[in-house]
Formats: sequence, C-alpha cells, structure tokens
Amino acid sequence: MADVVTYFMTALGLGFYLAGTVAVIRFPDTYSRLHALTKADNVGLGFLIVGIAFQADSWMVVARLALVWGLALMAAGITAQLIARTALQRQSP
Amino acid sequence: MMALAETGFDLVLCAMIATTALLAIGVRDQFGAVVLFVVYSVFLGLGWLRLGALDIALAEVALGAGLTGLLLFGAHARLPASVPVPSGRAVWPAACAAGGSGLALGWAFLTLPEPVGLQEAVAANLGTSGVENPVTAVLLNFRSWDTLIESIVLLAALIGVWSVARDDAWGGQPGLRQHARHGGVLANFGRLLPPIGFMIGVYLFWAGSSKPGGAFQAGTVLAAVALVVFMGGAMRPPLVTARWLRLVCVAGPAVFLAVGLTGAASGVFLGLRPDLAKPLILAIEAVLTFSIAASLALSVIGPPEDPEDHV
Amino acid sequence: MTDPTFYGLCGAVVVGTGIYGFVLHTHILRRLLSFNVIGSGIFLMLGAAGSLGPDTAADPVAQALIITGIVVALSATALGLALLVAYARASGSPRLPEDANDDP
Amino acid sequence: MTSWLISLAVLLLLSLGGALWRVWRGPEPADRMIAAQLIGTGGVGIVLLLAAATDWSMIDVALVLALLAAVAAVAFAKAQSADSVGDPEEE
Repeated sequence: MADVVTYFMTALGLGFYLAGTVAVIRFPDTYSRLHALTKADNVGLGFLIVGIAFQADSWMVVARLALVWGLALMAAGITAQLIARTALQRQSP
Repeated sequence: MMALAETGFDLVLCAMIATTALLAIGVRDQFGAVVLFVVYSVFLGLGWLRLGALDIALAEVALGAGLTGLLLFGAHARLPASVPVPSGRAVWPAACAAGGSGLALGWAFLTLPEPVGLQEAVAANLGTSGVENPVTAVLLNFRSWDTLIESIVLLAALIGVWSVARDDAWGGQPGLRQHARHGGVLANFGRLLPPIGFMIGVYLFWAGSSKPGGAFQAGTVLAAVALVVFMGGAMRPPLVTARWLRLVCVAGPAVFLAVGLTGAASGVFLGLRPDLAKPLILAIEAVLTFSIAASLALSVIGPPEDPEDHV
Repeated sequence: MTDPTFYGLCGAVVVGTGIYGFVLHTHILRRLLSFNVIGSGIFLMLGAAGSLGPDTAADPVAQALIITGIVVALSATALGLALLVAYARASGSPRLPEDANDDP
Repeated sequence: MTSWLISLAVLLLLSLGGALWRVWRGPEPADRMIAAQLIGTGGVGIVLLLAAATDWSMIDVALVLALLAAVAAVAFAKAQSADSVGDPEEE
C-alpha cells in the first residue's frame, strides 16, 4: 500500500517538475517564467517529499523531510519576491 | 534493471557536469558565467553523493552554491562591464592546451595502478580516534597537521583581503554600507534566517563526530547566515579593529595549537590520547567552527571601503 | 554501485575545459572562474581515484584532503577577487595591461 | 522501488538540462537566476530521491541546499541594485 502511494506521488511530483521546466523554456517573458517556477517546482517538490516519506524508516526522517520542504517553500517565496522586484526595477529605471 | 538505472544516472550526471563547466567557460555574458558556475556546484554536489563522499557533498553545496555565489555576484557588480571574449584564431592555442592536458589526464586516470586505498588503515584505527566518522577522524586526528595549517591559511587570506583596504577606509566596517527597505523582504529574511540557520549549523557540527558534517560545513553555513544578516541591514558588521572579532578569528587555530603542544609535552605533537580524544576533538571543532565562520564571512565581505564608517 | 571511472574521466574533461578558459579569457574574473573549474576537476579526479578499488566506501583520507582543498580554494578566490576589485578601481580595467593591448 | 526512484532521478536530471539551457541563453539576468533556482530545487529533489534509494543521511545535503538557495537570491538582488549594496524594494 505504502509503495503504491510512493509510486503515485513521486510520479505526480515529477510531472510538476517537468511542467515547470517546459514553462521556463517556453514562456515568453521573465514574469511568466517566474510564475511557472514558483508554482510548479514547489508543488513538485511537495509531492515528491510526500511520496518519499512513505518509504521512511523512522519518524526522524519524516521530520527532516518536512523541514526540507519548509525551507524550500521559504526560499521560494523570498526568491520570487526578490527576482521579480529586480526585474521590475531593471525594466523601468 | 537497478544497475542500468544507476549507470544511466552517472552517465547523465557526468555529461551535465562537463556541459555546465563548458558553458560557464564559453558563455559570452559575464553574469551568465557566474550563475553557471554556481549551478555547476549543485551538479558537482550530486556527483560527490554518487561517489559516496557525503562530507564533500555537504562542503561543496554549502561553499559552492552558497558562499561562492555571494562572493562572485558581489565582485561582478563592482567590476567594469564585460570585455569581449576572444574568438577566431585566438581560440586555437587555448583549445590545443586544453585538449592535450585533458587527454593526458584521462589517460593517466585510466592507467592508474591498482589502488591500495587507506580505507582499511583508517577503519582499523578508528577506535582510538575518539569519533565514529572516518573523515572527521582524518581531519582532526590522523592528519590534523593539514587541518591546523588550513585554519591558519584562512587567517592569512583574511589578512591579505584586509591589506587591500585604502588607508582612509581602514578601521571602519568591512565592505560597503548595506541598506534595505525597512520591513521589506530582504530585511525580514535577515531576521528569519538566523534562528533556523544557526540550528542547522550547530546540528552539522554536532553530527560531524558520527555522521557526515563537521567544523567546515557548519562554519560555512554560519558564515552564510551572518552575511545574510548583514545584507538585510538588520545588523552592521563589526569594526575590523574590534578586539573580540580578532579573538574569534584566532581562537580556532590557537586552541588547536595549544592542544597540539600539550600532545608534544607527552610525546607527539598533535597526538591525542585515545581516552581524551573525543572531548578534545569536540572542543577544537567547537572553537574552530566559529573561527572558520568568522574568517570566511569577513573574507567574502571584503576590506573596509567606506571612509565615513569610522566611529 | 557507482563506477568511479566515469567521474574520473569527467574530471579530466573538466580540467581541460578550465585550462581552455584560463588561456583564452582576458577578463580576470573569468580567469579566476576558470581556475576554480580546474581545481574542481582535479578534486573530482582525486575523489574518483579514492573510490576505485574493491572497497566500495570512499577513501576518507582523500575526502579530508578535498574538503580542505575546497575551503582553501574559496578563501583564495576571495583574496583574488579583493585584489581584482582594488586593481580595477585603480586602473579602470578588469584586464592586465598586456591583454588590453591585444585588442584589434 | 530503488530502480523506480533512481529512474525518476534520471528523468529529473534530464529535465534540469532544459533549465540549464535557459541559464545559458538568458537573456535577462533575472531569467538566468530563475532557471538557476529551478536547478537548485531540482537538485534538492534529486538528493532526496537518492537518499530514499540509497542512504537516508543524504537528507542533510538537501537541507543545506534548500537553506542556501535563498542566499544566492539575496546576493543576486543586492548585486543588481543601483549601488550594489541596496534593496530592489527601495524607491
């Protein structure tokens, strides 16, 4: 049962990552690429972590996985803000 | 099936590492080169994981993706705009030198004699080293000479960085005066990161005696956290003339040397008695972590530059 | 388990790439980057050589050497960049005088 | 399960090749930085997949990578601001 959840969740996570990459390659301008990055790869990482957590052998591992996701979410929020502001400033000095 | 997937992973990863290095060297835009170098460190960290070298992976990720990025972005912004990359005929001598040395090195690697390896020697003596992580045992016990000299090299580099300062700026705060919008994202991040970063830094130091981690990785993380605090404007860096700052930088090598001399009194310089090895290593590492963090952070910020910072 | 030979050969390619950049570029920042690339290639070769052999675990002595090397490389780069920034401020150019004269 | 996780890691790594192209191509500095962040998060994902497949203590590497991903963005924003020490949010 746990294995089925892992297969499903990790595949879903990979799907989001792939969507994010395609968007970063294909989207026409900086802001839409930024939008794609912050949505896709954090949800992607989230599903990946949920899937992997079902393989964990102890609660300690699950806690550290959760910490990784928390840090990634925090980093993504800050990164998106800063990059967007920088791009905006460069566009209209 | 599993072996196939693993070999595939290694092949793809090696291709990515080589491609990223090539792009970082070849790209025309200077900022692009800097970003590609940071990305290169991420791939390299994955490579170290595959080679089973978790300690190196931690150091590579913390230094390459963290501190190097800070250092290079800062320097890039302070330098005149890109100069054109040579092309045409100028490329050939460089390409010949590169191809020749690459082929020679590859051939040398393939014809390496059957390795003896020091894994067994280290494993056999691990019991007397005081720690369970073999890499920490080598760094702080079996080959502590290297580590002692290295901690002094970090100090020497910091003195070199400071010696570039202009006379009128000396004595002030290192780097340029950082500022950020009050209550903005940068300022808040400078307040949010320290507790989490400090916790992870201490965890890495503590884990180092039994698992991957140790003074260098922990010191690097702490240095990155301190730099974010300074850049967020939450705190100004201390004056370069502050006595406590110099004490923190020197304390690591000094404690290391003192322990080494105590060893010399009882026979061997830097020799640790097996029954005292664990507390001694932990003491050296604890002090060294903060010295490494301070030296690295100050080297990355650079020399004092603002004459008005005199207080 | 991983075959370290891939990584050793990859290291050789990376060193070659770094030497190419080191010879070609005139901007000193790019030269420093190239120098770091050469260094990381050498670390990769050393680490891969330490993982060869029947014992699957990576050689802890090689690992310790490489960690020491990575930290020293960073602090040397910091020193180099501090010198470069001071030099560019004094001379107005991020290149050495003999390289700047090569311009067509 | 192990071969499934490693195969996923291979696919993820290949997809990062696309992001690498964007880092190389640009054109704006922000575009390069966005793609670099994608590679950073992708790297975290790969480390976690490898950790689940081989050795759980690799999670620490993912932890450090996730923590320091934002540090690079801070340095980028600083370097791109007008006097290279400011904040893009300042007017």
